[in-house]
Formats: sequence, structure tokens, C-alpha cells
Amino acid sequence: MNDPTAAPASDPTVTRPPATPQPDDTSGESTVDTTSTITIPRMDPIDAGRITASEAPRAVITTTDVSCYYGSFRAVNEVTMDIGLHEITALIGPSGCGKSTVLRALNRMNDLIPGTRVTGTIAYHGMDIYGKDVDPIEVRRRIGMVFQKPNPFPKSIYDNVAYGPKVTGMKVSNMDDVVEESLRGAALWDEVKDKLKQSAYGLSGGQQQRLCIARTIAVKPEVILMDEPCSALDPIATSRIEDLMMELKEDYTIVIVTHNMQQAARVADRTAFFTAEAAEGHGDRTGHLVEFDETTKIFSNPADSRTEDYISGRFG
Amino acid sequence: MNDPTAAPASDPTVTRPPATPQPDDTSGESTVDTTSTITIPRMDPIDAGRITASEAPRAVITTTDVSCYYGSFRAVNEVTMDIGLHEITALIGPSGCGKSTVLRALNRMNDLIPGTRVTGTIAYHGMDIYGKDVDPIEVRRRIGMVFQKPNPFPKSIYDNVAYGPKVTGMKVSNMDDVVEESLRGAALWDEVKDKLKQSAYGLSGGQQQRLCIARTIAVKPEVILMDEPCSALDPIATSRIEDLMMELKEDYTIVIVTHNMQQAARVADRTAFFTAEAAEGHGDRTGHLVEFDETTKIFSNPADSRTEDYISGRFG
Amino acid sequence: MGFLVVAAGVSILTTIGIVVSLLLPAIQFFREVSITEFLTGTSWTPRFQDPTFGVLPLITGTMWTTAIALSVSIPIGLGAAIYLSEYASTRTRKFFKPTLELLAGVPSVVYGLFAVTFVGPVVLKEWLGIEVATFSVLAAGLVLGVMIIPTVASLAEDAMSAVPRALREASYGLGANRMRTVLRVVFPAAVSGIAAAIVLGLSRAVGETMIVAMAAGSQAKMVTDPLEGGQTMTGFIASAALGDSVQGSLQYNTLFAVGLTLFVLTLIINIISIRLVNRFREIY
Amino acid sequence: MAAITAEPTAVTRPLTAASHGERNPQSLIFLILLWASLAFGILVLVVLLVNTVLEGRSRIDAALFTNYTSQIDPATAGARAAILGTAWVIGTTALLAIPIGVAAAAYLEEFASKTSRFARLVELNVQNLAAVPAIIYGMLAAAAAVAVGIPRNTVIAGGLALALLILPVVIVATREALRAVPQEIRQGSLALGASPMQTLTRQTLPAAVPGIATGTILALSRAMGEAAPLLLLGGLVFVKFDPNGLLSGFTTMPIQIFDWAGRSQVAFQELAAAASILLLVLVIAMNGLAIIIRNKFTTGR
Amino acid sequence: ESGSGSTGTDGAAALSGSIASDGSSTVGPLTSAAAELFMTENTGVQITVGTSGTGGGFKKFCEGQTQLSNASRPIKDEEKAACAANGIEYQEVIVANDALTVVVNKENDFITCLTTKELATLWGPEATGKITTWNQVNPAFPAEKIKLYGPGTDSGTFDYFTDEISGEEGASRTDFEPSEDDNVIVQGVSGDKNALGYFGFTYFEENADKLKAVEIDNGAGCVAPSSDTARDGSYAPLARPLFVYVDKKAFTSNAALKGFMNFFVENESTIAEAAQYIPLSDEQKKTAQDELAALG
Ligand SMILES: Nc1ncnc2c1ncn2[C@@H]1O[C@H](COP(=O)(O)OP(=O)(O)OP(=O)(O)O)[C@@H](O)[C@H]1O
Ligand SMILES: Nc1ncnc2c1ncn2[C@@H]1O[C@H](COP(=O)(O)OP(=O)(O)OP(=O)(O)O)[C@@H](O)[C@H]1O
Ligand SMILES: [Mg+2]
Ligand SMILES: [Mg+2]
Ligand SMILES: O=P([O-])([O-])[O-]
Repeated sequence: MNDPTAAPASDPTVTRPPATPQPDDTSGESTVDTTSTITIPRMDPIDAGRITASEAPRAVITTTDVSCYYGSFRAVNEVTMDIGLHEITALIGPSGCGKSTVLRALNRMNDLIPGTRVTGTIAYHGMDIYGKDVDPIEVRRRIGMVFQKPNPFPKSIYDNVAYGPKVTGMKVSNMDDVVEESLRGAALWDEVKDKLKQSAYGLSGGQQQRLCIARTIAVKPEVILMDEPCSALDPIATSRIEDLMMELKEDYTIVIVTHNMQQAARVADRTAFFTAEAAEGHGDRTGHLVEFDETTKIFSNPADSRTEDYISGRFG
Repeated sequence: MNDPTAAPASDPTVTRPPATPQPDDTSGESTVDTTSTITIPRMDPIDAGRITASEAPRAVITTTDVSCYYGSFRAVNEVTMDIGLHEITALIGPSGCGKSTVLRALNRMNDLIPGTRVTGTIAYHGMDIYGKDVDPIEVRRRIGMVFQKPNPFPKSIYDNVAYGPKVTGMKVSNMDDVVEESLRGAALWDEVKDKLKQSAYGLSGGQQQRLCIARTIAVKPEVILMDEPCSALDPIATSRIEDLMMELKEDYTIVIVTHNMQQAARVADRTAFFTAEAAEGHGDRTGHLVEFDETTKIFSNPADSRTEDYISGRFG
Repeated sequence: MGFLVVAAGVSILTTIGIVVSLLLPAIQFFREVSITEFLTGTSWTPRFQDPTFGVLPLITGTMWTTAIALSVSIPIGLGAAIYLSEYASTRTRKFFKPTLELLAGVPSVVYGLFAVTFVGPVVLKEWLGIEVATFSVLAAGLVLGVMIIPTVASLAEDAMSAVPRALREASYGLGANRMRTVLRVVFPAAVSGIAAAIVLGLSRAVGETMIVAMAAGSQAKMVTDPLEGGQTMTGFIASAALGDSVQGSLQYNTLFAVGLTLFVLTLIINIISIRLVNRFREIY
Repeated sequence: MAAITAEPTAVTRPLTAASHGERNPQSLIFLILLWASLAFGILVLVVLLVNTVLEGRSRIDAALFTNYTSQIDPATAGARAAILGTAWVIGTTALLAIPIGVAAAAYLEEFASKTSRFARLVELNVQNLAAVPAIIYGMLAAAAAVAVGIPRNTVIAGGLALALLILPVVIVATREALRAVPQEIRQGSLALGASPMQTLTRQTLPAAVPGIATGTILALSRAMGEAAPLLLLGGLVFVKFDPNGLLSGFTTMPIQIFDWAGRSQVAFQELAAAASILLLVLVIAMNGLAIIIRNKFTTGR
Repeated sequence: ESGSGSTGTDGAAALSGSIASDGSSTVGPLTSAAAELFMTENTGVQITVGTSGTGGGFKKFCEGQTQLSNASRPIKDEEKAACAANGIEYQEVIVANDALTVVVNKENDFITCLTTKELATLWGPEATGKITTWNQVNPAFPAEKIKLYGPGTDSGTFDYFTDEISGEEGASRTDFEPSEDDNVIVQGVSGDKNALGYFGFTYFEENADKLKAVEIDNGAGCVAPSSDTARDGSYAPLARPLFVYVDKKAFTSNAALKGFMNFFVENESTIAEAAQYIPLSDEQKKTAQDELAALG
């Protein structure tokens, strides 16, 4: 840990032989049987080509050697990890290490930033989501997203929730029911049921964030990505959202980025620690996955000294 | 702690009787004997009108009931604290609680944002820095500032350091000496002595930040304010800056804002914990000082449960 | 989506249209008049009995009005820009910026009228005692300069506002006052944007028609004295358009030769300006 | 914790203004110069307005609006045909420029990849077209009219010239307005599975309307004051009728002013000034409207 | 360009249709005045009057863009050819008289009369760049700088003046301020003590308070321009007739055009007076009426 400029690939603590071929997820084709899911083989994280959490459950999303670029700048280098079904997976790490970038790669939200590029494979139930025939819109419908700053639309509360079902052309017999159900799911119904027609901007920050969650579950996704969903909220609102996440994981798979390590420790089943190290010479720092394991393991007995340094607050 | 919307003033844990008059710092006049300084009386933080750290040294800056406004929005409410001479004082708290706002009020950097207003009194060696005849430029020269993102000028390294002495009209017999001395003071000399004429933009982030510190000490201030000076840096650079701070405090008084509690614990003599609670109804949150004490006390035995919650990562 | 692409394509069609509609008659023109004569000749009498086709008189006319206009609009425009971006309160800026921008909104015929009936005879002659001709390059240039003040000011202000707050704060944090911060940090950092502002002002000045057509005079001659009249490229096009020529005649094609010259000139100026703008965008 | 060494503070100088402060002579002179620059611009504007009003105020009357121009009797002549002609031409301009401009901007801002050659070409074109002198657009529209075989001095040709003239401005303004729409709104929509086109029409464009309106109104007000391109269309004619269609002949306010200003009788000069007042009022009103929309938009957010 | 409504000069039933005219800036105001009076009675008729100059007008006329062309000189051979090439047949109609007037600044105290020879010296093509001070024109004049204004090369006035003075149409010095816009000449000459310019009599009459008309000596003594001297021919060689050329085909097919032309000639004296022109003599008017009648 004395040379911060060392390229991640030459880092001695994580050796990464060429990735072992994975079934179904390297071909770039998406005509695979949609019902098949992959069980991640158990492997020792250090020795294996694939950094996986031990005791891995069935994977919903698997990433293999995923690197993300903004133009010519490689923001994240070769991330290989699996997102377990009905689990909460936390991504932690210092600012700029690429947590958000990785998260957004998982449902192709990065497509929207011009010049971005993703290499490697991200498979959702074994289907390459960057495959040729894949419709990113469908990917995003199945893998929803909640953002750091609550971002309700400048519309009524009702319209915010109804928007998703409408634009995705969901068959809805009664929109009112969908709205109510979603708001209940986000533990917001009681607070807003009397002002559904009012502007969403009138809600408090925490309520707005729950509205965004309601909006997301209205389109019935399978996975929900959350990018620091509580960092703009106060303690009470934060703990409400955390409670909500624990409830939601019964029905959904959740990936959350947080800079609050205690939050990760409280809610996550598995935690991935990322960091970014400066390349030789000038400022560009490339993020990479240092360690990915069960949350208790990461916080009590991390395998990498950088993880330990970060957890114990020595930087970040 | 169940009602996040309670106005800070009615918070039961911090009772604040009308401020005990302080010598020299309430009049708004600055014709006070300029040699006088104030020693902070030792008081129990809970009982006293003034929240002070115990074992207080001589104060360089004292703030009394300072509230900061952006337009009509009160960002920070009634902060009363003292900055001890040749100490490092850390301001911590969740995002948006007003740490930066308070810090910038201390050297009138807030003046530059249109619509800002500061009420209450901030006294520097007993002189009200918002007094009628006070020149904010002189205030900023004596109370320097280092920012979150390294912000060197698009000039050479040399010119960056020489800029302050030049524009403040400092009598300088040999600018080269001033530049060398300042760069040595910021532990940067050895790394840049051969490329003084090169652009500062060619330096790494950590070097740039030390350059900014060198630039600040070149004008020989008494106090240095630092707003999250390491949050954009990697661990190595961070620890260099932390070491530097420990050296600098021999000659300077330092106030640092950090979101890294461990950093506060490592470097600060005293720590102030701020938080922001949402006002009734809508999103505006007003920040206020919850607790201010010796760092060891804050981290081992905080008087306020919110401090404890924050320290232990229950929110933020 | 198809509509969006087609709409975007309109701009390309426009450029092609301009090039074609200028180039075809201009080619005809250059069949009869050598490019050398056109570009180096100092006499411009295309519509007289023994026509001459040296475009330099029109170019000197344009250069004079443009130079005078810039000598007004650069100092005034930059001064106003610095004031608005660095000194004015939000309130002041909110009032003065749009007010100043009205200067660019005043129709150019109104300016033309103002130049002929007021600036020339009253301001220059009566108040300042300058013996200007009824139609003078000076009066036209001055009013043209007033018109482009906001062009220069606005883009220069944008460039200065684009200088990151962090740089200003660094400077103030070191105890620099406003003037020094402006002159030593903001201005140098914004210099390419400011240059772009000036270049944009330049291209406006070169292309403006009505003011010069109404106030600068219509005699194409090598301008040496700004107190006298002179004709600019745009002035020629406008006056030639008022009288009419048979399509295909040499005189008719003259119009397009000058139009093409004007187009190419502004194109060159604009390319320079785009370069400059891109450069200042790159920095931050 | 480190021991506290409370050394006595050195003698502290007062914080009052020193020579390098904000109020030293240099700074004051600099400030005065800046202030004078701004004042000069405003002063010229005021003089121009006052001068025009003094000259034209006697002819600000009902006849100015209801009567046609007259050869014989300038005292009762009016700008009716020019006012209606302006309305027709500017209306045509708006109908051509706004949909095309907004669509082009939406394409560039929301869909085109920065690396696409077509997008880069379009962008370069827009930048270049913005600097093309107005009079060139007149030449283009004249050529276009001849090419399709309609007379040049028609509302449609005038509208086309002005629409092409302001198209770059509309595109730039729309792009800026779209850019000002928070990315979060788009992301929120897309993350719900809305298509980019749905996101554009349901979220982004509605949110950008105030900005688009501001830019477009300013562009139209500029077009309204433009005379040069219309002169190239043979627009300087004596028109004493209301335009009644896209192929109708027309005159506009600036052309009428140019025409009147070119006549020697004092009564025509006054008429020119009166029409200038009218045109200035329109321009100022449109600018004001644009500012109101902009302010409402920025404070409302 | 089609007209409808009942024909006839009585104007009992209102006409409708549109008429495009262009051409001489000297004649333009007269046609505009006629159109104005005509259109108050026939509100359905739209008449546009452009002022591109006689030459410019004929170009459009012979391309079929206009149905009427105002001219301050007769049509030239090459213009006839252009019309013929496009199958445009026309009828020349005299509509007023003009005295081409040479004007100087009101304060000019050395010029009251110029001989045609002096005018030739002043305006001839050889004068370009050489004749620059007044004493070169006449040694009795002061050595002041000459400033000249005149109509643009597309104007009939320019053609007529150069023809009469230099002996060849279009033969003129080139270093003067040319303008199709006669007010530019008014402004120019009234603004400069040593300036001289020339244009139609009407413009002088309108600006008699700012300008001084120069008497012309054609060998028979100095004659000032006026209605009388123009009509009786004593204001030589600069007195001239003014014309309107009408498209024959349009005349017969467009009732509005026919109505307008008949109205124009019928009320010629009223129109000329209103527009401050020199009206036709009875004889001239008779000829014009006959010519129109012959068109059908
Ligand atoms: N749109 C973009 N264009 C270019 N570079 C980007 C962009 N977004 C992010 N980056 C860069 O990519 C790297 C990773 O950014 P990312 O936002 O993923 O970090 P993060 O771990 O989420 O940080 P934070 O905790 O601050 O949110 C950073 O260096 C950042 O500067
Ligand atoms: N220029 C400004 N105008 C208006 N409001 C502002 C401005 N700057 C800060 N605020 C608001 O003031 C409050 C305090 O902000 P401040 O930046 O001081 O917080 P902070 O504690 O430093 O947060 P962080 O840790 O995110 O830097 C916040 O609500 C913020 O939105
Ligand atoms: Mg992030
Ligand atoms: Mg802060
Ligand atoms: O406009 P003219 O009468 O001189 O042709």
C-alpha cells in the first residue's frame, strides 16, 4: 500500500487470471432461454478468476470483466461480481472510485451519457444486457433505479406514480389501484393519500425519495438499483428508507451504493469495496473492485488491507 | 429525538439562555484595544449559554449566536463557539448541515455569494470582523482558506505561490525566497523545485492541494480554514496533508471541515458536531451546532444522542 | 424521430443553398472578370459605362466601419461585461443586462435613422464640432459600434462567468481585492472566450447592412478619411438590390461575387471564433 | 490530546481597510470606468429612445394604425399595411422556424451522439449559419423563390428568409433550455422504462418550454426588426392593401420606415420616427415578455 | 394578375385584382398617388409600386414580373428586345412632364446658373478623379472641394442627364454618391455647402426650402426649371416627358389594370397636382387617351 500509483492489475493482493468462461454470458447474444438462471460456483475469492461472495445465492446479475469508459478515460476497470437474488448488495468505496458508474452500467443508464462505453459482460439471468438485440428500455423496466437526490417529476404525486405504467404501456385495469399499491409498497400511502393531486414538490425530501421508490415499483421491476438513496436525508428519513429496503428485499433484489459504511453494515447481505488509484503521472484515477464478500466478513475481517484502511476511516 | 421537525431552539438537549455578554465582541465596533484577546471561560457545555470546549486555550475567533442566511433561507442557526489558538478545530456533521457555511462566515468568504447575510457576532481577537470599518480583504488575508477541490490558478507553480504576496501588496524583498519557504512549509518543495515554471495543472491532486496550502501560507495568515481538504484525494495524499496539518498547527490556527470522522479524530484538538433538521412541512433544513468539545470527548462520550448516532454511523 | 433528423438536416441544406445560390452566379462573374482584378483592383464602378471590378474599395469601406465599431464596442462592451459579471448585484444585473441587450434589439433601420439624423449632424457636427460629411463612415461606424456592444458584452460576460468560482474564491481567500481578482485571475482565464466575443462582434459589424446603407454613403471609393462617406460590401449589395439588374447579366452577377466574398469573410471570422470558444470550453 | 500552549497573541493590527483594500484609488478608478461603460450603453439607448419619441410623437395617432401609407398626404398616412405585413411575415417565420428549430435542437441535444459525423456536421453548420450576415439570407430566399417559380416579394419568401436567419438562434436557445432541464428528470423517466422519445415529449420538452419561449421570442423580435434580407426580395414597394395569403405581396415595418426615412418631406420623417416608436415598443415588449418568462422560470425552480 | 368586375371607366362597380408596377423613382410617386386615389374607390384592387429605377423596372417588366413600368425616359432598344424575347407587348403612355433639376446648397453663393458645357466638364467621364475643385469648372468659382450627388445608374434620370449633357447615355464620372433614393441626394446636398446634385423637379419642389435650383444656359441664356419652362420647352435640354408602360395583354385581361390606366389618364391633372408634378398639356392628354382607347 505504499505506491498509490501502481496499476490495479499489478496489485499483488488480487490476482486475476484470464476469466474462466461462464455459461451463457459471454456470447453477446440474448436469445438464451429466459427462464434459466445461473448458480455461481463457490470459489475462493483470492484464488479464483472471479471475485464472488462466499455462500453465494442464485445470481440475478453477473458481471464479468466489466470496464467502464467515459470517452477515453477508463473510470472503472474489470469488475467481476454477482448480484444475488433477493439480497441487498452494497457498493462502498471512496468518492470517485466508480460505484455509481458500475451501478448505472447494470441497467444501461450509462448509455445516456455520450461517449460512455462498457466492455466485458453484464448478464441478467444469463442474458447479456448489452447484447445486440437487447432493448435498453426493457432492461431499465426490469432493473429500476432510485437516485441520490430525490427526483420526482414536476407533476402531481399521482401522476408521478402513474407515469411509469403509462409510458411502458403496461396493461393496467385500474390505475388508481396501481398507484395505491405502489405508494403502500413504499410506505408512503398514509402520508399522501389525501393529496394525491398535489405537486410532488410539496413533499419533504424523505417523502420525495419514497415517492421515487413507489414510482419505481409501480412498473414491477425485478431489481432496484439505488445510488446513495439516503445521503440527502435526515436520520429519521434515512431509517425509514432502510426499513423499507429490508421489506422490499422480500420481493425485489436491491443493489445500493452508499458512502455510509454503517448503512452498508446495517442493510446489506453482501458488500463490495471499490477504490480508485491514480495512474502514473497525472490525476486520472481508475476505480476497481478490491473485495466482495458477505457484509459481516468485509466489516469484521476484510481480506485486503485497503478495505481495512477504508473501513477504519484511514481515508475516504 | 423522535421529532425531526422540532425547531432547534426548542430542542431539549441543548438549552440556550440569552447569551452571556462577552467582552469586546458584541458591540459591532472594532475600535477595541487590538492587543486584547479573550480567554474562554470554562463552562459545562450543557449548562452554559456558550457551548465551549473544556480546557479551552486562548481564543482566536469567537462566534456568538451566528446565523447564516442565503436570501431568506436560514442555513445555519445561532452558532456560538470559540476557535482556540494553535489548535485544529474540526467541524463535522451530515451533508447540508451548514459546516461549509459556518467556515466561510469566519473569513467573510460568504460575502461573495449575493444575498448572504450573517447575524450575530464573529470576533477575531475581539474585533468584530463584520464591523463597519472592517475591510473583508484584510480579514481574508489573515484568515486564509483551502478548498475541497484543489483550485490552483491556471498559472505556473511559482506564480501560484507568488500571487498572494503580489496582490496583497506585501513587502517582499525576494519573492524567490517567499516561494521556496512557502513550498517548504507545505512539504512540496522537493517535489516541485525543478519545475517551478511549469503549469500547476500538471501536478497530481494531492500536490495541487499542497500547492494551495503553500499559496495560502505565502501571505502569512494567522488562521487557515480548510473545507474538506482531503475529500478528493487518495489515502497517501490524505495522510500527507494530515501530517502537514499537524506541522502547521505549530504556527497557525486551523479550522477544518471534514465528513471523515476518523480524520477529525486523528487530527483535531476540538470537534464541533452540527446537524440539520427539517422545518415543519417542507424541505428546508436549518443547520445548528449540537455539541462542541474536545475531540476525545466527542468521540468517546458525546453528550448528545444525535452526536452519538452520527458518530456511530446511524445516519449521514 | 425522422422529423428530428430532417429538421437537423435543414441547417445543412441551408448552407448548401447559400453556397449554391452565391457560387453559381459568382462563377459566371469570374468567367468575365479575373479574380486578380476583383481582389486587387482599387476602383469599383460595376454599374457605370466603363465598369471596373476592384472590390478593394468596398473592403476598405467595410474595414473602416468595422474598425470604428470595434473601437467603440470592445472597451465599452468589456467594461460593461466586467461590471455585470464581477461587480453588479444580482438585482442590478437582472435589470441592466436585458436593458443593455435592448441595444442589440433595436431594429437597424432605427439605428440608421439615428445615425443620419442625429449622430452625424447633431452629435458629431454640432456638439463635437467634427466636420463630417452628411454620410460618413465615422457616424455609421459609431452607431454600428453601439449596436454590437451587447454582442461583445454578453459573450464576454458568459466567458467570465464560466471561470470557476473556485478560482475567484482562491484569489479572494488570499486577500486579493476585486479588481486584482478580475484582472489577474478572471480575465486571463477567460481570455479565449473574450477573444471569441470580440470576433463575434467583428462578424456582426462586417455583416450589418441597414446602418451602413443608410448612413455611410453609397460611393464606392478607397476610404482614407472616416469623416467622408464610403460604401461597404453590404451597403453595395443593398443599394444594388434596390436598383435591379437582369438575371444573368454581369451586373447582376456582381452582386453575388460580393455576396460570396462577404460570406467567405464571415465564415473565416466565424471559424476563428469557434476555435476560440472551443478552447475556453475545453479548459473547464 | 496535544497540550495546549496558550501563548500570548502578538499585537494584532486592526482589520480596517489597507492600501490593497477594496476602496483604494486604483480600484475606484477601475470601477468608475466599468460603470461608465455600462452607463454609456444605457445612455445611448435613452438618447435614441428620447430622440425618436420627440421626432415621432406627433404622429402616434389612430391613423398610424388604420391608414395605409400615402404618396399624397403624409399627414394622414399610416403603417397599416406594414403592421399587417409584419404580422404575416413574422407569423410565417415562427411557423417555419420554431418546429424545425426545436426538432433540430432536440435531435442534437437528446439523441445525437457527440461522435456522430452527421451531428457534428449539423452543429458546425448551425454555428456557422449564426454568423452569416442577414443580407445573405435574402439572397438565398430570392434564389429559392426563383427556383420554385414564385415571385420574390411574397410573404412566404420573406418568412423563409427570416426563418432561416433565426433558425440557428432558435436551435441554440432550445438546446440551452433542454440542457437546463435537470438530468435527474430524464434519468427518472428513463429508469422507469420510458423511451427516449417519450421522455422528450412528456418530460424534457415541457420542462424546457419557458427557456425555448424566451429564446424564440427574442429571435422573433430580432427578425421583426430586420430589413436587409427583405430588401433583397424586392420588398421596398408602395403597398396599400392588407396581405391576404402566403403568396401576397407585403411590406413590413422596418421596410416602411426605411422607405419613409428616404423621403424628404418632414411629415414623412415624422412618420418614420412614429413607426420606429411603434417598432421599438414592440421590440421592447417582446424582450420584456422574454425576461418575465425567464425570471418566472428561474425563480420558480 | 387577373381582374374581375365590370369594366368601364365609370367605376360604378368596384374592381378587384392586383397590379404590380415598378420602375422610375421619378415617376413612382406619381403612380403611387394615382394608385392611392384609385384604390380609395376600388378597395378590392391591390397595386404595388416599386422604385427600382427606369432600367430596373423595364427588366422586371420585360420578364413579365410587372404589368406597369414607370419610366423617365423612353424604352431602349435592348430593353425592347428583352420584351420581345419574352413576348411582352406594351404601350407607352405619357403621364406627366418633368424638368430635370440641378440643385445646390441653399448657402451656395457662387452658382446661380451653369452652362451645359460647364455641366459636361463637371459630370463627364473624364472628370473622374480630376475635376475636384470648383475653380476647375469655372475659374470664377472658388477653389472649394466638389461634392456630387446623383441618381444611381439604374435610373432613367441618370440616363437622360448623361445623354443630354455628355452626349452619350451612361457616360458619367463615377466618383459621386449615387443613390436610387432621391432623398439621399436631398440630404447630401442640403448638408454640404459645396455639394451639387440633380434629380426630378418634384423632389426640388418638395425641398425648395433646403435647396437652390440652378438655372441652365443652353446657349440661349439662363432658364430656371418650372412647370411653364418645362412645358413650353424653353428649359432645354433637361425638360422631359414621363411615361408609364403598360403590358398590352394584361391590359385587356385584367380589368383592374384597365380601370386604373383609364383613371390615371382621366384624372391626370388632379394626380399631378397632388403629387406636385408638372401636368400634361391638353394635347398630350388627348394623345394618351387615344392610345389607351386603341388598346380596347
Ligand atoms: N459523465 C461523466 N463523464 C466523465 N467522467 C465521469 C462522468 N461521471 C463520472 N465520471 C468519472 O468517473 C469516475 C467515477 O465516478 P463515479 O461517479 O462512478 O464515482 P462514485 O464512486 O460514484 O463517487 P461518489 O461517491 O462521489 O458518487 C470519477 O473519476 C468521475 O470523475
Ligand atoms: N450558495 C447557496 N445558496 C443557497 N443555499 C445554499 C448555498 N450554499 C449552501 N446552501 C444551503 O445551505 C445549507 C448548508 O450548506 P453547506 O454547504 O454549508 O453544508 P455542508 O454542511 O458544508 O454540506 P456538505 O457536507 O455537503 O458540504 C444547505 O441546505 C445548502 O443547500
Ligand atoms: Mg456516485
Ligand atoms: Mg460543505
Ligand atoms: O428613377 P429614375 O426616374 O431616375 O429612373
